[in-house]
Amino acid sequence: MAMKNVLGMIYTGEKDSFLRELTLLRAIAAMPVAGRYRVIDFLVSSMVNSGIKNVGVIMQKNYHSLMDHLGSGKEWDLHGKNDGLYILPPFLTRENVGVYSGSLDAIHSNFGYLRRSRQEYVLLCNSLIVFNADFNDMYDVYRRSGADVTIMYTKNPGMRRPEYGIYFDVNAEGLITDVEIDPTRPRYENTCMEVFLLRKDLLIDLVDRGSAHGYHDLTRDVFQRMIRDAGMHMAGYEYKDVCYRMDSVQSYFKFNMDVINPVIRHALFREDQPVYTKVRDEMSAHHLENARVSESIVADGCIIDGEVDHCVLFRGVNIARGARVKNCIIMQDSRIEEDVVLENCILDKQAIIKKGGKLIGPQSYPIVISKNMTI
Amino acid sequence: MAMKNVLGMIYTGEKDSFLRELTLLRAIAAMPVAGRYRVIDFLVSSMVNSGIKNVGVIMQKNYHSLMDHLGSGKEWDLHGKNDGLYILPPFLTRENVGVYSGSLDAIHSNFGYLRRSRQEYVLLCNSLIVFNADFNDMYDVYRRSGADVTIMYTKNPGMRRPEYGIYFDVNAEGLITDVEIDPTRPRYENTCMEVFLLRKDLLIDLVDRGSAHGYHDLTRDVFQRMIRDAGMHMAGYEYKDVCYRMDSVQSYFKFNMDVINPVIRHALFREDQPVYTKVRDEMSAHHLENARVSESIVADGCIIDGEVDHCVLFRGVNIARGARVKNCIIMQDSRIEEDVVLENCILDKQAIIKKGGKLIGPQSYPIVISKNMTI
Amino acid sequence: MLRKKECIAMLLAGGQGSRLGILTANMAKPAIPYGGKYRIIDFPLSNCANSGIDVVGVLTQYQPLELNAYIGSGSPWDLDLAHGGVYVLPPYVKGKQGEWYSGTANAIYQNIAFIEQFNPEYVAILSGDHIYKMDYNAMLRYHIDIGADVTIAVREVPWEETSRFGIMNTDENNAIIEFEEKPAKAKSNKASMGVYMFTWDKLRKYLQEDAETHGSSNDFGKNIIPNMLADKQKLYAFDFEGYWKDVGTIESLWEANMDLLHMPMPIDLYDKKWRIYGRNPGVAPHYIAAGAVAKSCLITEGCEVYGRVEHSVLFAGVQVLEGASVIDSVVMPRALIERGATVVRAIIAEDAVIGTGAKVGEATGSIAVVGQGVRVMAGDVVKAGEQRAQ
Amino acid sequence: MLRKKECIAMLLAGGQGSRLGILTANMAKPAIPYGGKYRIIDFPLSNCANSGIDVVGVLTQYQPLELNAYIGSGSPWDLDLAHGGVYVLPPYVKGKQGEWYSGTANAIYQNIAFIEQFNPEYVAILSGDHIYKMDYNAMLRYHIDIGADVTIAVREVPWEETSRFGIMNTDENNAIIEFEEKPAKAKSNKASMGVYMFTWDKLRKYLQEDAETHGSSNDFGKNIIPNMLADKQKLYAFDFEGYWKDVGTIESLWEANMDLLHMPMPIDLYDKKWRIYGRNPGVAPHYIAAGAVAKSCLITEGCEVYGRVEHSVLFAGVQVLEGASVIDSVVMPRALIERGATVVRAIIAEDAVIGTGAKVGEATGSIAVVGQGVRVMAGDVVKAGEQRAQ
Repeated sequence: MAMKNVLGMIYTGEKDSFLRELTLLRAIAAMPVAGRYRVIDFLVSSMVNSGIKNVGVIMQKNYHSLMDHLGSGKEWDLHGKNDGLYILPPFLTRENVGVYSGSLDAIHSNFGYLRRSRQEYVLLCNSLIVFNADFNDMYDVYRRSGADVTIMYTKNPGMRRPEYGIYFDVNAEGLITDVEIDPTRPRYENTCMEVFLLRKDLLIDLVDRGSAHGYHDLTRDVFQRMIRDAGMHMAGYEYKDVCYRMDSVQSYFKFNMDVINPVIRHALFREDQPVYTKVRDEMSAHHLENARVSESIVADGCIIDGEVDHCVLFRGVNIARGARVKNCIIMQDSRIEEDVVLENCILDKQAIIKKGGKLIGPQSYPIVISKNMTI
Repeated sequence: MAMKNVLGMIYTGEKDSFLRELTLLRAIAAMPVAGRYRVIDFLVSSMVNSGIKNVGVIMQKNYHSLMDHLGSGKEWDLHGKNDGLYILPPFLTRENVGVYSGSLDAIHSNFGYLRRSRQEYVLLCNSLIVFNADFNDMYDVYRRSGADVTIMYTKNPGMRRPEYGIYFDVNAEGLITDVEIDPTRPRYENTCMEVFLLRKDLLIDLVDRGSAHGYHDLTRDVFQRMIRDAGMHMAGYEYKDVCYRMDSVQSYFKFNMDVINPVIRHALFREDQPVYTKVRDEMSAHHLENARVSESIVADGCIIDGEVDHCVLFRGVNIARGARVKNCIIMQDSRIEEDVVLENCILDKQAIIKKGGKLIGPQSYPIVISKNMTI
Repeated sequence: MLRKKECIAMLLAGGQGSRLGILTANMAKPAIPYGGKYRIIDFPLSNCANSGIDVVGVLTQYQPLELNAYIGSGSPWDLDLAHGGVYVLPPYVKGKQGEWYSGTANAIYQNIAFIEQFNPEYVAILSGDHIYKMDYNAMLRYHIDIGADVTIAVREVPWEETSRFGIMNTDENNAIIEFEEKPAKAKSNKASMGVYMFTWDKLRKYLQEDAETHGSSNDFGKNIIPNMLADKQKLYAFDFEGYWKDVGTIESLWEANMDLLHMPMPIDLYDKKWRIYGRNPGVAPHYIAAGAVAKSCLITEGCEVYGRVEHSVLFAGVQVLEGASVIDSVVMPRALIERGATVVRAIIAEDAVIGTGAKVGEATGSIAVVGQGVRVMAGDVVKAGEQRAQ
Repeated sequence: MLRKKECIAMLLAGGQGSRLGILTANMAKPAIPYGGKYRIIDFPLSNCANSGIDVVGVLTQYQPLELNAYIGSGSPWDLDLAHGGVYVLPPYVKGKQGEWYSGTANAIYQNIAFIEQFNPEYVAILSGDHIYKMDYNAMLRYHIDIGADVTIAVREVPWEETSRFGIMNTDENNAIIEFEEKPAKAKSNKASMGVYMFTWDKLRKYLQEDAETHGSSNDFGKNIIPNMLADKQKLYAFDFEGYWKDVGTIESLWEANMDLLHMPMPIDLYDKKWRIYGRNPGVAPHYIAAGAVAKSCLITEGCEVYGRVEHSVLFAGVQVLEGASVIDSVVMPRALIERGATVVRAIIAEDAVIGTGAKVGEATGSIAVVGQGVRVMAGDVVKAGEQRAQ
């Protein structure tokens, strides 16, 4: 019940251009993953499972499907009168046409929500990392360390990106002594996960000052300066479990393919830390007489009569007799007709591949079929 | 259970400039009225009490407080997985910066929601009229009439406006034979309440065609043309009970003053058609030793030790000893200190009138004190 | 202070279901899992939700814990409402003493005060243990239009089975003129489905009279309906066509599950217009490993299949390990089929474990059953028709 | 499949409250209205919500209908959850027969399976009929830090009243060394509040032993606590300061309401940090007519005052017509005080009607009571101390 005093705040305005067509009409946070989830499910569920009762989600653009997915917050038991899930879109007034210029601006615009909430601490996160954490441990470390801010990092090499990302040096006491932003070759193996724990009043103060100096990005403009100029104490907290960054079609594809592996899947979906998502009340999947499914995960509502090898099938997918599908991600309600051959493809929702169609992509650059396309 | 097949759709983008400071940061639909309600509560409650299970609220600008008020829709039992309350803000995509250019554009942008919903009929309303209707009666009339669209109207003279509004001629069969828009002097006593009942597919078709012709306003651009050009049948449905239009400070003030009157209040707040609103869990109002309250309505959480005559006190208002308040609307959490004299004032939320202050406005043009002001 | 409701439903979920053997040892019959994702009670509750009935009283007295936890706030069926919703109604103490429900009519009689809170015009009495999709609103409209005091849903059964049912003899307007409980020689093949739509004023009157009648069984079929017939009240039959199954025995429960493997399904559970809702276990999609076989089967979230599954229904979280096979069987939530075990024509209850190389059931003969949480030891054999308890 | 919970609460709401006379004729004591907007059970439920406890079992067996409807889905207290929430737990039939709750400990014993579903480390046992604001989380932290098996909340009572309470004798570390039920000569003035925090493993063990003990009263105060003391378990007292009121009698219920008219209130119900939640009647703000008098009183939504109200508490929807006066009284929801009637030092229950010119209560003497729905005829007189039933 300790985390009751922590407010969760999720910023969903990340740059999404490397996800191509997949983020044309949705934020990264709303990307469908692992057969029945959205990226944000992991973070919101982690927060709720850790005991956080108040979660604010800052929306930026393309937030229609994200809002629709989160709904009233009921799936996460975040639908109370007090606390609960707060959807925070860029709000339009007579003067303001919306659209934040960065995370700093976004938080600044939501000072009202921050001030009104009863919690003393804030867990501030970006929305493009998939992981399933118990934040109680981080909270304990933060409380014991006496640092002003505690930042989560990972040594997972899969989280590093050339010319992109934030890297730390952490000393023996766990304090961050240097921060590098977007280095060509990261010097430190500690990759920032952009999960920050700090006092609410400190956050408000930092954002207020950052805004006043014309900065836009909290992580990039403010925290780096904090160590360098203001002499504040920032502590690192190492996250040692599985985590993935959804920042390109390739990383998105890799995550979904990896999650088929029982070891990775069991690390992400733990019985004591369930991942909640919007329920669709589908019937079970039906494997028909000619189904030959191998090394795949299959969501409810699928009807399969063809061959499926190393795929992720979302809810309500149909695979007709004679079709062969390999290394594919097939989203909700897509239909693969007779004798189709697909390899290394990502089919967005409600795509239809007509009888006899053949699409074979390279593994390093999967073919993306947009939502509602018929081919 | 018949109205289950009707979708409620509320457009909240009305012109609000005559409400001055009161709508600086809120839509008309979110205006506080009658001590503990918001304008939209009446409409949403009417829909729910009539058996409508799916309500979409199209947001335009300034919708932060409206969203906050409606929340998950729980107060109206509209928080289900299926149907429920849908908040529809102007959504931002890579291309679209939001802000609708009119009701037609707004509905057009929400075709996805309309199509996805299971209902066959739509009850489409504007949000600035306060009334408490059982729509079953209108639905029966619509079904029996065989008209393409049924439109609610009133003969209430208080709803007429010079140079503004839509007026009908209705024949003996209930069909609308002529429509006048914004006449200098309305020729017909039938004033349109902008409540439309029609088939969903017809609405989609009309909006689609209207959009394609570059129109912006459904009522003004499309329905008038329907009779004139397309030969469609529009039927009128007369609403005979109390109704108010919130389109200026004067009409807002009059409504609140009228609702003190038990006859008007009982007509609006009927035991069989309750008006739901967001619950604040306040303690009862406390009338202290020196309280002298007369001809007023008082919400919970007020603490009164002064004189109050013909006022509407919202939740959590404090009236100190020696203060005298007459013909005023005092919104949530405002504080009137000792020996203050107020007459014909509208105090927005959290206003403070310091000890000894005196504000006397004319009844025809009440003084408006903005939110959070200290005077 | 409660809003008036046109029609509310009272769901009789008190059935002990003793013909279901060890499956109902710790669980009321309506809580029995069915169809891969559901429990039996999901059907009447979803029918209510889809019909627009938003007040449902669930009458329980036998082992209600699992059912109570399952129903919870009612959110899976959108029945978690401030003005209505689902209420579990066990017997309670009035004045100085308590009284258990003595029959179906008595259960409703004891809850008259509950019903009156909503001031309904009509009350639907439903049974909590049948599998069917039905629009109670259509039945209500029929009841109102025809001016009935009670309308009873009926379906045609094969003439040779009429002796197992309550048979309604009707005139040409579908008015019920006679009711025979399990007649040796039936005059009609219209069998009652245990779904009644009553005009509440009438029902209340007959419940009160029945309660004062010494020696009454306090039962709808035995007392209330015959009394109303005798008094020449207006009783009508409402014809129902479509899938309906009483899952009252081990065999019929197994059969009802197997029915879903036919294509097309005799009861369409993919129908988006009439979804059957249930509490979602919230687990990841199911996994079929390399080398596994899964055909002609229903498999749901959380399952992991490394072995062979054919013509079977697996519930959430079932694991079938390497070399194990599951044929013509129903495997309930979280059961574990260990390496090399075989399960044939069997029902494996929740959390059961079938040990390495064990054999449950046989290709012919009666259905074998392994009870909730039971562990069948490695190499052990459970014969056809056997019910293995702890 | 339920998420593990650190601490859950079990709320004993079975009290018949017979000392409350006709007020509890049709209603369990925890459902009694209090303080203008609340019912007694709102206090422990709100305390749970504010303390972060999100699983609450409510044990009832006496007249639970009103309580059941009032609790509903639990939404007023944010307890309408998919993973937890509020559960009403009446007695039920296990195997072949049912068993009513024989005592406070037996009520918990019969619901061990309910508790185990949540796999809690700690269980708070609360009483459903006291008015107080308490942070159970602070009590839990104390319980954990001090390493107790059970922690009992105590408050200091005036020495002359110690003989009315269960008194805890403690050592310098607040360890309980002796427990005396209503001692003639108390050694301490620390009285138990009926609020216990147990380590669940310990409680389960003692509940099971108690259930096997022939002749036990199955009561926490009489059996469980003395047995734990005798076994030298670790029992600690948790000091509570602040308002606490047992509203077990007509006089104390009246007094507890009158307490709220003091400024400052002895229990701060305007406190935004520890709100007391309740089901909202959803009616318009109250109305004070021209010529009416309302002073030193609490008035809530839906009331209409045309007459005089002084030093009284009016609940939702009460009407006081012209010429009527209500002085030093408690008037429960929707009661109607007709023209010229006078109500003095009285409790008027829900939906009662005091006819034109009738007189209820007197300026001195015991509190007069008019029961739920009772109509006092025009001109009739209800004396001090009288309880007017139907």
